[in-house]
Amino acid sequence: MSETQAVEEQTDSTDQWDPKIVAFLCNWCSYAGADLAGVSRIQYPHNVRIIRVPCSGRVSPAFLLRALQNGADGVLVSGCHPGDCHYISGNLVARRKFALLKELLNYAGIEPERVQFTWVSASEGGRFATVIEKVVEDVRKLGPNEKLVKTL
Amino acid sequence: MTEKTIARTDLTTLLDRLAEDAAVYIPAQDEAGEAALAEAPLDGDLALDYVNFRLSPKAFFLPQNQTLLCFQDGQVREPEQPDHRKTVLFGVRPCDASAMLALDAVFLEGDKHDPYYASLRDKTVVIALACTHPGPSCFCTSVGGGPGDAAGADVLAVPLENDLLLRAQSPKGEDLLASVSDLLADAAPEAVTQADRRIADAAEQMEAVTTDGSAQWLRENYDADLWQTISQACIECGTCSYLCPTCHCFDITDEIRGGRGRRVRTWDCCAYPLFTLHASGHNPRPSSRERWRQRIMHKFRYAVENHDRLFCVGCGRCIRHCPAGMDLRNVFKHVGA
Amino acid sequence: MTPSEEIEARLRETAEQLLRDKKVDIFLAHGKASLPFRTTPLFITSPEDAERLVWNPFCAMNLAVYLPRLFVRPANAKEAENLEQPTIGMVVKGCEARSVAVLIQEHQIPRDKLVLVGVACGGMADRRKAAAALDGRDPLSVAEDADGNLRVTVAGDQEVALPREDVLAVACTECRRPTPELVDVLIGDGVEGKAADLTRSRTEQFGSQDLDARWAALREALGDCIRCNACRQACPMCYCRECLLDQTTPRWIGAGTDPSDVVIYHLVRAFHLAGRCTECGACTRACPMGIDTRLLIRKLNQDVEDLYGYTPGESTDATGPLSAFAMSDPEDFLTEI
Amino acid sequence: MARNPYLPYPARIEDIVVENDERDLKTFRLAFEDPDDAKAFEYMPGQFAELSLPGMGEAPFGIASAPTEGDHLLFTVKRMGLFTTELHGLEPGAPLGVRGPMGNTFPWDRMAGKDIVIVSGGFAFTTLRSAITYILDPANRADFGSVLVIYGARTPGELLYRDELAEWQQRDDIEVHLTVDKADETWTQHEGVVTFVLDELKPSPDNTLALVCGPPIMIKFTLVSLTQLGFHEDATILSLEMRMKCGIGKCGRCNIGNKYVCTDGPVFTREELRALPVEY
Repeated sequence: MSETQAVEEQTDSTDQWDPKIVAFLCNWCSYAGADLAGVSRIQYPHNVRIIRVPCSGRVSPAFLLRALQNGADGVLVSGCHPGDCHYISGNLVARRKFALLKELLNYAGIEPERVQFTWVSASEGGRFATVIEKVVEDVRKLGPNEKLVKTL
Repeated sequence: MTEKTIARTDLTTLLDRLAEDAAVYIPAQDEAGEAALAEAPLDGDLALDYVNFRLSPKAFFLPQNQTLLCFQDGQVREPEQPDHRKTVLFGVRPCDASAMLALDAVFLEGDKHDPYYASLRDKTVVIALACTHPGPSCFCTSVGGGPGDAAGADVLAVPLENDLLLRAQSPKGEDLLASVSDLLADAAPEAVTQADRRIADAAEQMEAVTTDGSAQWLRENYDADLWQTISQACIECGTCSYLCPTCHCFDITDEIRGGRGRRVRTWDCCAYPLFTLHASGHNPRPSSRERWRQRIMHKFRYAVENHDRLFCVGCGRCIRHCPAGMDLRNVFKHVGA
Repeated sequence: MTPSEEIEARLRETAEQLLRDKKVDIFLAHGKASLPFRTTPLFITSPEDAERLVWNPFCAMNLAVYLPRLFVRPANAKEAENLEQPTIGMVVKGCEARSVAVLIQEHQIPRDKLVLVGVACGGMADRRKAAAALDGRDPLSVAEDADGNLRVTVAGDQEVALPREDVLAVACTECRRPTPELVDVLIGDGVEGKAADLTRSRTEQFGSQDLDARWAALREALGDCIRCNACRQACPMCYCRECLLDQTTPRWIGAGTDPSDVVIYHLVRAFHLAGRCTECGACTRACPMGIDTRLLIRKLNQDVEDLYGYTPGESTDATGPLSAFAMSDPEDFLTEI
Repeated sequence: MARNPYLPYPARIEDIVVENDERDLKTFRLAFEDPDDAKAFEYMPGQFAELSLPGMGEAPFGIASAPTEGDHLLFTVKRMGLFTTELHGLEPGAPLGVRGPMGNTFPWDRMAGKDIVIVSGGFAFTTLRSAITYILDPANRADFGSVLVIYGARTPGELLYRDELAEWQQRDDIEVHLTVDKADETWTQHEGVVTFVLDELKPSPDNTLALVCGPPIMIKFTLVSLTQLGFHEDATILSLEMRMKCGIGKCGRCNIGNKYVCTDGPVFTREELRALPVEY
């Protein structure tokens, strides 16, 4: 089953809306952090769909917009903490991109809480769980993404 | 052929009457002061002195997004027609009305009749409005048309001093005039004379370039240097094609999410480098020169060879809106030169 | 002589000399178009043709858009070494010089093959604003007075005076640096730029609406978009061989005018111009639908300036703001827990 | 009411055969869901059809089966882009749409009573398999003279329809020459490009039509050889590949001069192509 199908399945049960979050996690830190949360049996909301990317610097704004257009209610990008990037500075270049994107979407009238960015290291399983809880809670407060989603 | 007149002051009554059982689109001004077809009713008097609408009316027959098929969990079905209600377009300029015949040639002729085009065309009645004040980029008289030559329209309206002359041009047009006959008077011979004179005056105002023999000239000059020099300014946007009333090239793409989706036909344009690009990377029309030539060849040669008509009606939108100030009439200055 | 006539004479002289001395192979400039409020690009290759060059308040097009395609793009480093590139002379306004600078900075064109003839620009007139100011009368010809204001002749030999400031293109009303900096020759005295306040006030005004009102305003602003790609194609910074928005494997956005696709088209286009847009307004001029195509880009460029202290087009060897970073870059946008 | 030309016939994949060692060429055998559709789908060798996958779009493929083989259709597809990758991922039993048949056919009227020379390379052999199968059908064989086939591929493992080729080589009513650019230790047949074989065999142009399908470079050199052998341009038959969308002569993509490859082609004589712009 493709990711979009997985996302869509939840859209269909609209009577009990549950936020769908797509998380782009860098391979070296945040994905490992998510893994650690798993092996440490730290509970976090099931709403998140993880897409592993080599580096937060790999994430193009088009990825996020496409996720939102395809029915995600929120998007999270997480990379290594500054200074820890496997590729030295991928996350720092990404930081500029995300700062601009976040403000651009806000300017365009998209709720800023729908698109979130953070750093989670490989050892921060607990932090990963807390971040997911926050993002899910923020998006739950906003309600379903109706602005950018494409009606098919 | 029925010829009637109606007082200009009664025009809104007529349109209101038509709106009882049809979606009626009438000339309106958008914020930028450009004319557009908008759904009636509008308040106040109808302005009839626009040069032409910013967009051609082709979108009424060839919508920019046309769902061809619907997908649902592996099932494929034809889309339901959203609205069977009759549509009346009032104020279409004669050039644009003629352009419909070009589209008819592509979408209705032959064995591959296009059902989507056909149903929209069928339910639409077009009332053309003759031009009395052509704009500086109008050149219908150069391509076999004229300010009162609205072949393709069901009714031709000609603005007179105080009235409009209404001339039925098709059975649909006859029916329409019959349905509002109580609002109309039989056209007096003077009205017809006045209408003809106004149309002739308008034709006089247009500077003509000759496109006679252009198909033959284009056959002989396929490899001329002219194409290189003339296409240099083209930035390969789709403005000319998208605004053109006869351009009809399209793309078909699928959109799907979770088993639900559609196959959509959208406008496309031969100026785009990707239009003909093969999956192998080979492009049969690799540069602006070939692509720009294709557009001219299609309109002025291939269309003549295949459909015995020019696929250019002289509306001038491509000239008026070209971001690079290009003018396709310049090609024809070379014909016979 | 009016200011423009003076500049025109000097431009012709310069172009002729450059071509005669074989200092350039092509001189890129503006030429006469078929409509009064338009010009069209000229690619002059012989000194005799320099007299076809014009300079007037409608030389608005950003000619830098043609540069990447006038140079051969080498397939690899080895090919680059032995490449015979043409030398290109070109008229540049302030905005064009900045566009050229970005193209050089991004390794799209070679500086040593360019001869840039700068013109201190008094701001270009917007053809649509000028047309709207004529109340439906067609312009027959246009001239300029000693103060740079327009004198338009309309039917009946009437003359209409249009103050330059009233018909300036939007981008020109915001232009902070009308005098080109990256030039080999500068014609005319420096012109003072507009204060940044106006652009700021435009973004602040839009940004001061509440969230849903901003979304509604954006949708409204883009509501007429027909996805013709004119904004992208007119932009000198959009030189990608295959735009992300055209890619089909995978296809990022739909090909039609679904509202979601339209908004995403403009968001992505804007984002790719963040810190690269030289604010020439080519996109807005090119748009056949009169959309404020810089609505989002204005904001992005301001943010780049505020956050990273970078203004596009000021240097040919700076690192672009989105290819660079500082450890101290603000990160207050991050989700904190 | 005419059938909506954009609506594909529902079909199902009956069987899939991997054709080559690289495993990027597969032959799909399709059966129509509705027998009436199979009847309606009347075709002749040389034509093509659009295969359709909901959500993935459509792509045109030459029909590799012959109408003499019954109601099923064969398509041999190379894995190239999104659509073909998706298609290659399907299993027998998977549903699929078929729209067509489209385009013209090989000139069967003109081919009757003539000797036939077929020159082909790579995976462009598909519609020629259709043509050969049609000619070899007992009901048709007598309508044609001799049949000479020269077919080449990069390696022995890249030849399509290897079982059938072997079978044809056993027959005495068709002469099949196979050649590969790079032989392996088991290969006992020709080595080198198809034009070498063609130049060696020197088929007579008298009362003969040549059918040529292959990659552009092969076509280029084959045409040189055919000209030297004395084949008239009108007796040289080619099939064009173009980017297509609608397949019904409207969308404009495959437009070359006043022709649309999808309806006026894909089969053209060399003489007909000469009259068209070289925009293919």
